Amino acid sequence: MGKIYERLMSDVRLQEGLKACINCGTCTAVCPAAEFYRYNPKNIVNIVQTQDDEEIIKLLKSDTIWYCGECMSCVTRCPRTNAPGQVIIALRTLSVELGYFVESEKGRQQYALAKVLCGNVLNYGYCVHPETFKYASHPEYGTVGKWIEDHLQDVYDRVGANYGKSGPGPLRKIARESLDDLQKIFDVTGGSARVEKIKDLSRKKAQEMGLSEEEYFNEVFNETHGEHLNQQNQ
Amino acid sequence: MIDFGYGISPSSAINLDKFDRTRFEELAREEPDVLKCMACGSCAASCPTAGHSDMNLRKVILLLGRGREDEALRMVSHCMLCGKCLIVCPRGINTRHLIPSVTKIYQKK
Amino acid sequence: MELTNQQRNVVIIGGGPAGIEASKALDALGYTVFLIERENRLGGHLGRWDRLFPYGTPADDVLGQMTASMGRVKWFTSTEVTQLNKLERGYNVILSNGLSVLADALLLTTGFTLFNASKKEEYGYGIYDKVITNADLEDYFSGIPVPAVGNPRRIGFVHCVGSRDEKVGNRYCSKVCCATAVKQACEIKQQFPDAVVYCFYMDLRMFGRGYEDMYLEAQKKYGVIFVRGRVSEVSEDKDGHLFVKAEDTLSGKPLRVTLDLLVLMAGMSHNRAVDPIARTLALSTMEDGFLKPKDSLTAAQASYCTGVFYAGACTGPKTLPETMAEARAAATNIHEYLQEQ
Amino acid sequence: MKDRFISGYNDFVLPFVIGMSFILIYLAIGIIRVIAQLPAQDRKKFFLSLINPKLWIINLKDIICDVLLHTRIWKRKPLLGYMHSSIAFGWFMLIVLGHIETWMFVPDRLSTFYYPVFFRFFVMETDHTIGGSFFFFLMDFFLLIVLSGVFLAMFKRIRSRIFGMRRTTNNQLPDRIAMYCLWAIFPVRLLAESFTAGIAGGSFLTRPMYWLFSNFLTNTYHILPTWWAYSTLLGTFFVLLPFTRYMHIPTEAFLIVLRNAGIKVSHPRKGYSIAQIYSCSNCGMCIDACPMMGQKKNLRYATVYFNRLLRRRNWARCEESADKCLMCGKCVAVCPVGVDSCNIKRSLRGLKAAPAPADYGYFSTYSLSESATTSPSSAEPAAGQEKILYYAGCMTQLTPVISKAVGTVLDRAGVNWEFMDRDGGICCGRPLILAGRDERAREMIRSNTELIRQSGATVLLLSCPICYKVFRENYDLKGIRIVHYTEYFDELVRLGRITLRNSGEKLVYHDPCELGRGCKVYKEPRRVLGAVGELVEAEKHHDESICCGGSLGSLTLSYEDRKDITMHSLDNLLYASPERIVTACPLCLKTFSPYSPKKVSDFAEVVAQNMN
Amino acid sequence: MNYEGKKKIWSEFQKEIPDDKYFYARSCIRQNFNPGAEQAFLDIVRNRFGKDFYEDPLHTTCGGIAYHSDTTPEETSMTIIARQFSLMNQAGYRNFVVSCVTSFGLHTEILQTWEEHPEIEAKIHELLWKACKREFTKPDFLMHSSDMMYHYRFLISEQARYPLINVHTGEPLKVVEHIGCHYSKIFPSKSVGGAEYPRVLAGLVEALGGSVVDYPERRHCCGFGFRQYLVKANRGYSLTNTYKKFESMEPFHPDLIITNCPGCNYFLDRWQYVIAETSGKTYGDTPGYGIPVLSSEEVSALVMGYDPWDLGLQMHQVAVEPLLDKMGVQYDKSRKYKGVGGKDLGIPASPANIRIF
Repeated sequence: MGKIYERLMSDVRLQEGLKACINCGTCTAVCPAAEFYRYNPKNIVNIVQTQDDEEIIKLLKSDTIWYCGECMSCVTRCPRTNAPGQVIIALRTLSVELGYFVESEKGRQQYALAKVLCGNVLNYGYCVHPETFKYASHPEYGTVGKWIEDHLQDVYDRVGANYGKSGPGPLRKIARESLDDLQKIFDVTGGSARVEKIKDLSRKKAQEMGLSEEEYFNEVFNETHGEHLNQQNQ
Repeated sequence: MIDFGYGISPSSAINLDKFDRTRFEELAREEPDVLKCMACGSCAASCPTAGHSDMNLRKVILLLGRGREDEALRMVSHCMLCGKCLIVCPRGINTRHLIPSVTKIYQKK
Repeated sequence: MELTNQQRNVVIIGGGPAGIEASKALDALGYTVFLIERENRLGGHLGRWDRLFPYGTPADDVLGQMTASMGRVKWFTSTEVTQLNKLERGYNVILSNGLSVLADALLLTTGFTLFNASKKEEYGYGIYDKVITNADLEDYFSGIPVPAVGNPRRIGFVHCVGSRDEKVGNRYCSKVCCATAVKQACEIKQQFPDAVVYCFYMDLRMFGRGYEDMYLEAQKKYGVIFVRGRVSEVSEDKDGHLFVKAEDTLSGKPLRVTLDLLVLMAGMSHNRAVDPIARTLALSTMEDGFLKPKDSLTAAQASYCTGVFYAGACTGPKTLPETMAEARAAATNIHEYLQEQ
Repeated sequence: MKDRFISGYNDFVLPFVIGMSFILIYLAIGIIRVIAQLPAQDRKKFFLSLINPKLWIINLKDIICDVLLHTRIWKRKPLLGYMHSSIAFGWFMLIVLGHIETWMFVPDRLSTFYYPVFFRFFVMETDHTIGGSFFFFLMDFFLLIVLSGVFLAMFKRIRSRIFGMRRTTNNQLPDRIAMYCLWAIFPVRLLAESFTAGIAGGSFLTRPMYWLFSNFLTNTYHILPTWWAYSTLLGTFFVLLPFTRYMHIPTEAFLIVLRNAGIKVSHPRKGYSIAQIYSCSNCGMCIDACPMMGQKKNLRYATVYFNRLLRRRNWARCEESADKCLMCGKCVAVCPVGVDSCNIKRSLRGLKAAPAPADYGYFSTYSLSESATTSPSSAEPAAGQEKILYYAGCMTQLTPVISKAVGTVLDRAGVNWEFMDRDGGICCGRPLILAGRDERAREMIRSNTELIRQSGATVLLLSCPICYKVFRENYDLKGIRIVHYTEYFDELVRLGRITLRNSGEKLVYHDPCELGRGCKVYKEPRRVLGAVGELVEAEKHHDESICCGGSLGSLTLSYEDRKDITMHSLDNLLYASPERIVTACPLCLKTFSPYSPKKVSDFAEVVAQNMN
Repeated sequence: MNYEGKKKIWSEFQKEIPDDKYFYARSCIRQNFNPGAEQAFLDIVRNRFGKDFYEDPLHTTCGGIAYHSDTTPEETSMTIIARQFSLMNQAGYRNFVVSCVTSFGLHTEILQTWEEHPEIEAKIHELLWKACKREFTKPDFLMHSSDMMYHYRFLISEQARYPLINVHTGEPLKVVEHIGCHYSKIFPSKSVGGAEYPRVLAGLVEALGGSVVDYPERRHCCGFGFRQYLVKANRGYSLTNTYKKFESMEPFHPDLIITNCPGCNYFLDRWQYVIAETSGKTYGDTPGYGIPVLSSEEVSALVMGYDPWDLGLQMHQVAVEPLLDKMGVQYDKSRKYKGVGGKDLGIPASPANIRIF
């Protein structure tokens, strides 16, 4: 048993999520990612199960672990009460902690995600917020979405949202007191450190790739280079 | 049509409903042994191309039986016909002759 | 005071193959044997099966042979144990037919119950019309109408339903389902030669003499297609066909197939009817509910309770020959026990 | 002795003349076609051979030995040999003597080629001379020889076992007609000559016959019809010839010339192969020789029938037959004509194989094993010292006992060696060649050659005869000695680099097909094994040894059929009750081991066990 | 399809749902895209049924999306949720109801983890104290808003003005239910009806007069996949999975899709637009329109006679008008895209292949 494996096993999600896999494939059978990406949750569980550090590190540095959509459909079906989805979360956590995420194209996307999502949480108290959710980067928001964006306050007012105002209600402005609480929670629980780590390592990677921070953001957010899809060549 | 910058991808799943078994059945007529495979993997394990190419006879048989013919033929093109698989097959399948039969049946379109 | 064998009573609970075989053996040794069966006929699950693997022997023939001569065995069908008291020596067994027997030894041959396949909700047994169980298919083979069968072109067999499954509390392998599935796959191919038959398995446990040949025949003669992957989900399409999702684990790819009939190989669960007896006599059970023998290797027929013995599937999944052998072993054990008394 | 007729002609010669003309034209066209179909290179070889006096001598010798005297059959089955040579040589002598008589007594008739054949009809005996009587004696003598042969041939049809043949070819209709013609020709000739013996004279055979017949045949009306019959039989035989097995009579000589010119099979039904298949006498020697014939159902795959199918261009069945063949080479070894059927089958496989795209790009990922650093005796070789590269091959990978034993022996001998494919390697290419895919094998040959050159080795040591054959025949490794371990170990023993002790164990040596018949290595392994134990021979050995059944030569032989061959081969090996079977091929070892009642060992293993 | 079989399964997945007194936590996605649904929910439970549902303006996101995008440690979400519980305690409530399915799943998972690993809960007490000087006790009951709609389904049907019945044919509307994955797939026992045949929406639909359509890919994820949608480079994943569902439900011609998850609601709606605009294909009964996708709150409110534009159904890309017409809902077409007091806000651009009104 390797050190990396031991470290993984200290994660409660892995303890709960990985008993002993019997390779029955019920997880892969229903996995939305397995039909789309070159991905097979059963294989991942199997690699972790080998307890082979070398293989696990390869996994942590690969695109593979970033293909999962965390829908947890696999959890329902496993006859051994494993939770491949939870195993993935633990692997991703470790990949970030060990700084391996910048080694893979999909892992590097953590930069965009951390920046936007943690920014939203800490700045607005929401995971998603109209100030950062823009039609430009979300064209599927549709013509209606564009219309909403163009008449933000009016539309929200019309449907009874409390956009940007104090007091209760949808999209109310979260009080400073609450935002401070969130910041402190991030600080004491390692959330801030995690975000900083992602940003630091990403900046280094950006430099290495010869990109500015903004270019790096656009790169990881928009671009696909490697072969990720699992289409059959027929 | 709008270009959203992403699109729908076809599923990678094996869809047996869409698998026309005619050619596989032709193969099974020519090489009835192909039905005897129990996927033990002895052939793939002993194959001299193992570790050097993606040739895997167990998978070739499987993929042909699932309608993934292109993939199987790609693997088959790496075969050196050395016959090691023939020696190790516990089910006595004439694995070596399977290769030319596969190419013969699947080459003609 | 020395008692003759005939003056000693042995009560056997469960009139399946184990009970029948043990009762005959004990009868031959001269004991007075009472065989109690809850159903209205002897034979247990064997009575519901059409033909037996691996050679396709008709179950009726086997059962007929077994019950042809029951000797002096006093057997009661449609009878249950209503009360059971431990005495200083032996047990007082009161039956639903009013009979009260002072038993010097008790043999439990209570067998198993077939896993309730509707518990595997994702397979839709009891919901989707075209999903049936191995037992239903045996009914069909025996000539009992099973409308779900119809005239199928695509048939699937799902192994390990209710076995090797912690979610339903059965971690064990039911042992007989693989062979049964392969047997049934061949039989259904005989009935519908043009049908495509798939077996979805995790491991094919063809451990017995002749089983591997049966597997080979299924592949070569009948062209049964074996897919290594547990069915994950079954749903019904607009026309009532079954849409099955599994992984073809040998190629590592998700697999989809539409079927006209899906047969669930329901495994063996412990027989809940034995629970009250186990409680009364404080018999040990295992976490999955099966009775726990004193020692699975050296005292497989003995319980922790003096004078109580086990044979057959009450201690875990068994094949028919194993059950019969255990029954004969239990008879010998009981004989030894009674001679020492 | 002088002409009986001024014209020197009678109508009855017409059938003969027509038949003879037909066959001569047919042969001429056939020969031209064969030569035209030869690849340019081979054609050149052929013409060069015609101006080479040395080859002329060889050709002559071969033709006399093989075509007339059938020495090869003599060696194997004397009675059968006598049967063949009596007819062939006897007939040949009758023709020669007929010409000599004509030349001596009526030299001006030599220009009509029927005259010497019907000599006795056209001449009358004018006076008794010693010379004349001598020729009469010779003619009767050779006629008797031919007749004895014909009698044996008739008898063989009924009782082939007496000739040492368990099975004989089943004949087709033209064959049968031609055969009856052949059987009839000489008795009729005897009759015809006997009837004219009163006029033309005769010797110990014809003259008494004449007296016998003249007792009840008072007139001479029967003379002409008999000669008519004789001529007609000859004519019929010649016309039928191209469509029968007897075509081998004229073709074989041509085949010998082509073979001695160094021509090889390149197409299953063009050029050289035509000469080969028409040279097949359908004698059926190959039927008993074939290891597949243990099962009745395989009879149809016998080489003789393959040749016949090939003549008829029945491609589908030819292909089936070719794919089934083990390529053990035994039918070639026993063939009195030396038809190279294995190579014809190989070329047919190549011709009929589906064109399959091969992708061998991955060959570049193979490298030499790092054994240079792991082998204890792999220090830099001193100048002039040989450096051995051991190539185990695919099959030896499945029998590590061999490569281990080879290593032990080499280390003991203090040889500087390297293991080329310890971690696996590229196939030698022989299996592909056996499958008729020479062009695909070339890629393997190229890649392996590169690796071998890279190693700087001076000797390439092989433990697998399959590899050995291809390395010897198809690789261009100038400057590198290619040697099989049986030969090499024999050399080590003789040089005293290893010494052996004799355990007294009773050993039988199995000649692997590719090593024995394939590469003619017979004596080296026996010499070594003779030194470590008591060597006994199998019932059939050397070039008659029986294939183990595992051969890669067969493409379609089923597992069950192979097993039958293995059992048969084992029976043969256990003939002299040996304690152990020794083979020198990993495939034989792997094939025998599961079924042999006696221990089966590899040659290297036995050597390693018995080194001092 | 055997309904009795389903009923048997439902009987095994019963969930105890307290009738009243809840602390309400909002959903980030719903507030952004369908805020009207939350307002309708509160209005229905408070004003129509007279129940006590409290919303504290100080509550925040649970951080679930950030957590499932693997940007924050589990402790962070645990502590944020602990803070929400603390707010609940402060307000004197013991029952917690969340509007978001991701939240519901995360809350359930965290409560389960604390149950099995008390040391982790202890650590969170510590962390929350350190960060906010707060204490908390866990709620007695955790509900998702769709659980509440299910629980009140008969109250809703009592007040139904426009049941889920096609007014033209008198037939029940064919309704496809889509359950957010995190509602029951992780902990089937914490849901109404389990993971395979969830009862929560089916029960509501049946109570409101509709008939539930079961199609092969019913259980398949909508394809959100967190990072698979949020990062544009991955978005094909999301689209492809929704596409698969629509292809599978197509032969059933559903009139309406009902969801309990704010995210699914948004994706099933917007991806129909993308599929139409990239391939020209639309689904559903009415050519050129899509299948309206509404949340359980929106459906309930609509049935109870709420004005569709007050509800904010104009914020859906797929037009709801064909559905409203089938239900016989009275509505003012012209007011659809108007602001407060009829303020003219223009109208959204009309897509090429799918109609928006």
